[in-house]
Amino acid sequence: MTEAPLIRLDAISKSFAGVQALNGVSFSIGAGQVVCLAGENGSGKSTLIKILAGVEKPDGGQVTIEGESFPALDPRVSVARGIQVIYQDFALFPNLTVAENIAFSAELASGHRLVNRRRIKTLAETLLKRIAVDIPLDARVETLAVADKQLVAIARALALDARLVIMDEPTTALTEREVQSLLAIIRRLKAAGVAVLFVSHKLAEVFEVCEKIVVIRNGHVVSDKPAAEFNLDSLAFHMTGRHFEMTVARAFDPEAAPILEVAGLGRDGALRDIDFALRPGEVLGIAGLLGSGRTQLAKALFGLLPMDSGEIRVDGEKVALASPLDAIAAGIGYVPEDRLTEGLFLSQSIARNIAVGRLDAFSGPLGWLDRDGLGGEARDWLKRLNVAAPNAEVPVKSLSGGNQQRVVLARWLAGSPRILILNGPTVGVDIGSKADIHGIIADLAERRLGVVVISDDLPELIGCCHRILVMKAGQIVEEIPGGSIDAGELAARLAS
Amino acid sequence: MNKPTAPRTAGQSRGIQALLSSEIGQLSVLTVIIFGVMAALDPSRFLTMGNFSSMAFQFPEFAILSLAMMLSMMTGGIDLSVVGVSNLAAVIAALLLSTLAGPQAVGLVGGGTIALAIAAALLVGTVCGLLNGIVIGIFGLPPILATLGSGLIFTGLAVAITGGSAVLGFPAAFAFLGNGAIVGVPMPLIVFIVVAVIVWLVLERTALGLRIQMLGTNPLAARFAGIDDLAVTVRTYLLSGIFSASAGLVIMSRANSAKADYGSSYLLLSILICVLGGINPYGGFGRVAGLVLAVLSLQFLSSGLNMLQVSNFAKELIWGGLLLAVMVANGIQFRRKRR
Amino acid sequence: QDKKYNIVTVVKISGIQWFNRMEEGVKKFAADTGNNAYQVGPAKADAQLQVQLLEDAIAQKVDAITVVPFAPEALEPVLKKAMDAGIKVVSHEASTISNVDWDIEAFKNAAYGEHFMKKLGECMGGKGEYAVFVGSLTSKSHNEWVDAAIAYQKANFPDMKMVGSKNETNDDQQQAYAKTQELLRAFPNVRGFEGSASTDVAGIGLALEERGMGDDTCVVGTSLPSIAAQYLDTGSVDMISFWDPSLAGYAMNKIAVMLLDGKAPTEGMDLGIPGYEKVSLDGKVIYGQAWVDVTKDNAKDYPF
Amino acid sequence: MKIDWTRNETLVFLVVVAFCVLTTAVDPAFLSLPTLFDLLRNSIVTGIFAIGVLLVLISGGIDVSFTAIAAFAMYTTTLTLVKLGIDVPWYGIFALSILIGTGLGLVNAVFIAGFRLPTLIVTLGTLSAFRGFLLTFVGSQLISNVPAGMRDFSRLTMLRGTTSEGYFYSLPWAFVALVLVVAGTWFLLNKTLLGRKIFAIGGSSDSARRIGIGVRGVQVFVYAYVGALSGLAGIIHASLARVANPFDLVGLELSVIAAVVLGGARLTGGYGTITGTLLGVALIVLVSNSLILLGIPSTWQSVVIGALILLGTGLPAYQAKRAALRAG
Ligand SMILES: Nc1ncnc2c1ncn2[C@@H]1O[C@H](COP(=O)(O)OP(=O)(O)OP(=O)(O)O)[C@@H](O)[C@H]1O
Ligand SMILES: Nc1ncnc2c1ncn2[C@@H]1O[C@H](COP(=O)(O)OP(=O)(O)OP(=O)(O)O)[C@@H](O)[C@H]1O
Ligand SMILES: [Mg+2]
Ligand SMILES: [Mg+2]
Repeated sequence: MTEAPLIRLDAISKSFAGVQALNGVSFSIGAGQVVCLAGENGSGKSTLIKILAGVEKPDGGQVTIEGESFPALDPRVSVARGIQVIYQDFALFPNLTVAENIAFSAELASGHRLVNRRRIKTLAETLLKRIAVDIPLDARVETLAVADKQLVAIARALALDARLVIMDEPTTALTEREVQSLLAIIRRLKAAGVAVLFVSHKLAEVFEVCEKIVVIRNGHVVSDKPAAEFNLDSLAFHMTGRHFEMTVARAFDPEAAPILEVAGLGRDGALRDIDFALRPGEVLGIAGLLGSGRTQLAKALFGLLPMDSGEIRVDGEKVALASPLDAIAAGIGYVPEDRLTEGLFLSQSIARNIAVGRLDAFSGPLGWLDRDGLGGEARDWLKRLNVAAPNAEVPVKSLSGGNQQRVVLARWLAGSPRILILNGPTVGVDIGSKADIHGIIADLAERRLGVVVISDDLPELIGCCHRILVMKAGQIVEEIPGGSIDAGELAARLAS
Repeated sequence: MNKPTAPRTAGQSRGIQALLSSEIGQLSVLTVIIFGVMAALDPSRFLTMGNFSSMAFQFPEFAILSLAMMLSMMTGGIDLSVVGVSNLAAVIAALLLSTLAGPQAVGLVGGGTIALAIAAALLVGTVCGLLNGIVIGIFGLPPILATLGSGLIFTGLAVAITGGSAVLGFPAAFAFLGNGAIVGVPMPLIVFIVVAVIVWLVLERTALGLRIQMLGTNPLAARFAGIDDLAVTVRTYLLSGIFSASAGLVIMSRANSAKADYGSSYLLLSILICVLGGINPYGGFGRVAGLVLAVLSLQFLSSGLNMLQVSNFAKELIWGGLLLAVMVANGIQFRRKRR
Repeated sequence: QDKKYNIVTVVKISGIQWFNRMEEGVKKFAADTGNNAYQVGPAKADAQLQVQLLEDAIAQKVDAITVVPFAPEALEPVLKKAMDAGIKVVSHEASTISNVDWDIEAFKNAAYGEHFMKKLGECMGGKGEYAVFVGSLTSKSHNEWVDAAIAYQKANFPDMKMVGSKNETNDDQQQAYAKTQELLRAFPNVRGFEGSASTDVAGIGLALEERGMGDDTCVVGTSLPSIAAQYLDTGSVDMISFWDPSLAGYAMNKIAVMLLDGKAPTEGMDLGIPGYEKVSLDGKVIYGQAWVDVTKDNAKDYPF
Repeated sequence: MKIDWTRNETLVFLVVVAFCVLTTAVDPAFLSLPTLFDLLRNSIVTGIFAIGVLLVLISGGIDVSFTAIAAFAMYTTTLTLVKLGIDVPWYGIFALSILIGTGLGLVNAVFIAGFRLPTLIVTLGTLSAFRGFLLTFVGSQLISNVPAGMRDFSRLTMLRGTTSEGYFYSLPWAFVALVLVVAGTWFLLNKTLLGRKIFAIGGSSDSARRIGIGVRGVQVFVYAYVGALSGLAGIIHASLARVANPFDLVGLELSVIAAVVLGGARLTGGYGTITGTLLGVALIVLVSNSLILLGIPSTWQSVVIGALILLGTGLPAYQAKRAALRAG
């Protein structure tokens, strides 16, 4: 490597309201090189990406693109220099169609003053075909599931002939098949001389495509070496300074009376004849491809979707779940999949985000709040779940993804439900936190809660669930005992 | 998704620096400056008991309406019906007072009727607020449309009931509410303080208040968190209705009459006060203290300019300019902090 | 006797033609007598804003207040406060108000309203349909004029018929215009119109003129020549009446100074102001005979 | 074409039709050319305002200052020409008013795009500041001898006819201004990249910034455009009324916004259509110009208008809410 790198970062620093997110970060990316940026939640990866994209201005340091130095970039400069970013939060336009979202950057760059629907559609079609997915082009993005949004964001980044494509956790919401096609795209980009900066918590993927891995911890670069010099364990250790094992829940009593029984549940075509039972202390996994009805089932159990048929029993008592209030009253909790819009009150404090589920417990007969109690409990949970935050009063939006997820978990754990449904509990969560969350799940089971885990992370399902239900087209098609199967085989059964 | 008026971090403020960087701190400084300038321009007239008492009689009516407006704004809504509710409530109370008691009534008849009329006005406020809450919460109308429509209905009912003319002839004792004073503290001011304390308690000390703020921040997440948005919405507009009715009673007593079009200029004014007071019009954030400071700075400015015989149009200009200047100062502060 | 008084005139709303003309009278009075007489008014027509101006005036300890109330009832308590503070209070356009020393009226409202109907009836030949407009249903004087006019029609022009109810225009010419259009559609035979707010006849006149009905219809109402002159010229408005606000402003201030000097008005006295040469008293109300009729022939004599 | 019953436009359209049917049942005279022309003429100014408001709402902002801008531009233009005493043809007068409106729109833009202040706060401030400045420093006297150019314009009629009694009814050329504004804005919003950028920043200004849209530039355009439309609406209002009254127009802002929201635009930004907006305006104008025909006494008119707003909005809102619930 004698030629000048495509992009060089020199001593980049950035702090937010007292948090030093980046501290003298330097590394470089060569043309056509696939570099992985690894690090725990909150280590500063997304911040670094935003600086490269020109969305945030660094406090110090400079970025050099093909020999030209910038103390700070601007989105338009970055785009003009061939940098395309797939953001962790997608940065899509919910009110525009899929086609428009995909083609927007290209339209901006083309200099056309008028828009041409046909041109836009053709471009979007081509790009979606390139990543081998099929999403209705005229659908509004707000109506899409998270994974589809992710795919739209990926397609958009490919619309321009970029020199560097930055991907901030592009695979978190994707199923195995889609991940594979994305990895194939990365290889193709590389072959075409396009560099890729790739961020992912799924370390296996990292090894599949990356040539170089840059590990950052607490805003510092702690290692910057060819991928070949790492293995799974050493990478995890570099990132966190710890070693991990998967925590598996202890066996439960299969004879115990079920805590939750679902019989004949159906909803106009989307769900059909759902039957299952959940026993205290059991961790039940639900696996399925995108659109298989997992989230619909979860929402139905939480009173968010009306059902057409069937019944739900909690502790043998039939319950009518017309709203989340009913579900909560029946002891059911739900950690939603999209924590940014469904889970969190981003601009409110951590304490309030945790307390909001349980205000009644802290209010007196006149509705008086026990504020000390609330604050105390929030601090307690921050400690128990290891949330990295200066205090419980900062807004949740200042936390990194993994820590935000812990706040949502804390809210539901604080409410001590009997049944907890977790939809993608470790989406976008680093391996350290992931292990912690698995520990929490095992601990819940220990305390005889019924836990339902919906996840695309197959090893996770296999590792921490007693049983896995496989859903297809709104039906449960198979029941697999946990641990009896490996991830490859499970993936094959999902796809078959 | 998040609107540009994101709040500052609610970090504990320490020292003058922190005070100045908080919205409340800036508003306090502004209020003190306005007070200082007005006092300096004409101390002999501004710094008198008479002037203070006069101001204390003036602002409570629109300040109470602003509190009612504030509650709805905290949920991300708006209540354009506050003035309509206040007049309808006042008209009903006035009809009771004038038909059941009349100007000569004293003692038990007078007192009883006054109590009845006050109760009736508050009941009208409750019903109007309930209606707003239901229309917004159950039928899902955007608050701006729902309350614009209901405001027209309330005003229209007041016109229809009275034929447009004023209702007169209350027992003398009723005038105390708007014009009397207890140990020198004007009654309207006392009513305002009571309402302000209630709103403050509700927002800062009760579960309902916290729910209002959370609902205003992110309605979808509120649903997932098990907040009963219907119950919160209905209660918010209900409280707003009751406070509007209280403002109506104060206006009615101060005018010793009730009429369908009293206080019509207070609607935009109360929105302006909320916004100057730092209440986020998109919901979620706002402090009663900010609103009180905004009301005070407005009143100092208004009375001071009247004293200087500044035209009332120039007052509008100054008021609009002030709002912009404060926000620009805020914004510059904001950006400096981001760096 | 040589003491210079502070006298504030509080009007319904500042800036509009009517009260600017009144301010001329107030200023003239100040210039003529050397008193510190000045006029203030709120930026929006709202009784509560007037109350606030009055509160401030009391706090500033003026010697006398003259006031044109937007809603007389609403001002009673604050005017009582003024009187209790020893301030002399004179009002205008508020014959029923009680907490004032004197109220001065340019005329009796009923007589003014009857006068309009007399003219309208004559113009329409005593028969046909007519409609009436008020600036606002909550405006007392407008309603009194119109009610008196309707009563006069019933007594004297049995062949005339009012259509619709009182039309409210919110003192907005555009609304008067739209209401007229709608009336013409709902009642194609309507031939007479009486306006109350100063912009009413202009809106009516415009709608009639656009339909080419100016010559076939009769329009009368309160307005100012500056507002209605172009429609008087084309004949789409037939007659307007008004009383000169500058004279009323002058008269109020004159009474105020009389009171401050310890004098009281008497029956038949001459205020030395046109239309108020021989006033009549009724309780606390002083009546003049100060209305002026304007047609296209004499519009030029009133340049305001 | 399949009819989408959950669309706001469809439902508002139904409410409009239902109202027309009701009015015709009460008074068959409703169905006539004079009625149509009266309604069209009375919707010109509101319609132009509404199109401006639509643009702002789509861009994720809100503007309550447009009425003050209109009054300012209209009055200042008229006063200037009267003072100068020169004869300017109507299009010159219009150009001046539009120019002044654009300038005031740019003042809004300075605060919104330049200082990044929330739009509601800025425009509340400028509403009061523009009006205060106009009435304090420019003038507060109504001008009834408007320049000849304006009077000429008001007499330009596009279509005219005669009733059975021999009276005229006509549609002024000013209506074409509304048509042009509608067509132009439709083209802008749907066919130009700038228009799509307006939708984009309304959908998510953060996302827009990140993909390299000059958010500030778009905002400057939006507020200048609304200013220009307001200047146009103001001068049309004054020309048609043949009087420049500086107190006119201010106070309409909330009902115009209501009409636009009624037509399906969202206060949170990113959504709204021209068709919906026009239907919203149609409903408001129709209702407020048919109460005499329906025989509703004046004292009950605001109750009826209020109830119709609730009804007209309630139906689409309830539909939308149920659809959202069903979709989860
Ligand atoms: N706008 C902001 N305001 C305040 N603090 C912030 C802001 N954005 C990021 N931070 C803080 O900066 C640090 C780095 O955050 P960043 O989002 O870069 O982490 P990350 O490595 O991307 O984490 P994850 O893997 O969870 O996405 C965190 O401590 C976070 O709380
Ligand atoms: N919410 C915010 N508050 C303060 N500053 C911000 C905010 N968002 C972005 N900025 C900064 O403001 C600057 C300009 O941002 P933006 O992309 O909106 O401007 P622009 O539209 O490109 O400018 P122009 O059109 O004037 O050239 C950037 O430096 C950006 O980082
Ligand atoms: Mg990140
Ligand atoms: Mg005639």
